[in-house]
Amino acid sequence: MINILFFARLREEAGQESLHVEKAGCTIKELKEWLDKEYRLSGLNRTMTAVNEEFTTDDTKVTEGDTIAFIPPVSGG
Amino acid sequence: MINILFFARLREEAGQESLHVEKAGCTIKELKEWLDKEYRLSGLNRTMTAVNEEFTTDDTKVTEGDTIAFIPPVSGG
Amino acid sequence: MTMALFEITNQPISADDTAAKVKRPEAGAVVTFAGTVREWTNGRRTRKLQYAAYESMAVRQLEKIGREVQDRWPDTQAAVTHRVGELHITDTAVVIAVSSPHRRAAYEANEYMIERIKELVPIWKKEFYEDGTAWVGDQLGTTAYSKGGPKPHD
Amino acid sequence: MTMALFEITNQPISADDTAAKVKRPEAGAVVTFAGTVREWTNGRRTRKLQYAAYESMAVRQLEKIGREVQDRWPDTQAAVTHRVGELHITDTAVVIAVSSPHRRAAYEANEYMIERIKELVPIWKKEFYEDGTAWVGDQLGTTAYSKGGPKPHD
Repeated sequence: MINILFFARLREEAGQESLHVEKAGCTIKELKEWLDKEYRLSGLNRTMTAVNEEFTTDDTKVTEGDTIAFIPPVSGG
Repeated sequence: MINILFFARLREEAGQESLHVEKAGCTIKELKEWLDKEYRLSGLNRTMTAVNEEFTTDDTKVTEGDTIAFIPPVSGG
Repeated sequence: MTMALFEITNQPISADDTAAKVKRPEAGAVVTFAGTVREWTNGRRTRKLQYAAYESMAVRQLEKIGREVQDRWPDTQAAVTHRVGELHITDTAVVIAVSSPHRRAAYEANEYMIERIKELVPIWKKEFYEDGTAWVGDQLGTTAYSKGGPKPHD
Repeated sequence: MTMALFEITNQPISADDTAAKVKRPEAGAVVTFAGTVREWTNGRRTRKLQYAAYESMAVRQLEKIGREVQDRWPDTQAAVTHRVGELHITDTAVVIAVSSPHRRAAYEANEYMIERIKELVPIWKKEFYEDGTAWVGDQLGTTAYSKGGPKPHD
């Protein structure tokens, strides 16, 4: 199981804060494609991704127990 | 009569905050020379001078009723 | 407010409180930046804002920016408090405080931090206009990241 | 504290109080500078400080610097509070607050103001060291003015 977190616009689109899914072994890219198909989440190509609170790239493979967060363009400050 | 104000080190050297003297018509330069002689104030050549709260130069003539302040190098902030 | 140098809070924040965390006998200068809620942006009126954060990661990123600052300006000490939740016009959303023996470094490090925060820290602002809402920075066609936003593993 | 934008006081001063005077709906940024009493300067330990001012002229000069800032950065609003009297280590001697719609101008104007204050405003600092006292800037041989200090009628 992996834990997926949504924020900002993505959270509103997904209608939920998080998902627990059996997707260990996927790359971030595959995960994005799957979310696009299953949840019709738009603009995932424009989000950064963090694995366990560190930014990472699309070719990273996710591991059992990881927390994956999709980070839309930030606007703090 | 003119009003002369001393600050910081000059105030300590003069032993007073202000002087009222009959010196209208003098230039600032003459005033400094006179103070140097009469009050043994050191370093007047290193002070700025303000007349009525505006910085001015040594060749300015003081007028009856003016307030002359000797401004040692400032160190606020 | 806690004594943590980097924190996210849903309470009102103060420049003095954040500055107090970095004051020290060696410092002669404390520069603070307060980001406040502006009423007008590009001719559009904001009624209020909602700030949301990925809180644990945001604190981690702020700490990382703090380490960058210590590397670049070794004598400085920095603290950041970012508020989340509903904010109104003139409310303070973020305070950055940097102390330093001499002022130049405090100004420089402070400005560096706000730039980095706007790039790297997972906090989002939702604008409530008179005629709609928008998550700032996330409009199609104005993708911040395509213009060289944060790089992974930065 | 009064509501005057430029003031000299013998009471403790606060970044928040001075910043409050310049907050406004058009401003998205408030940069404050706090000058604090440092314990060590050039290897010499300060026990305490005494600040003295030619108060009426100091306020006038601060107002003049405020007008310079409005000329150079028209969208900014500035306020300065300078404390006089006896101050101890880490006490705040001066707070400069500048608000602006966008942050760059607030940083620039703020730094400009502290430079100008150090040149032009008749305020003096007396250091009380462990082994003596000195009016800062007025030591023979280290004349600030010979190195291009304030010019008359500036």
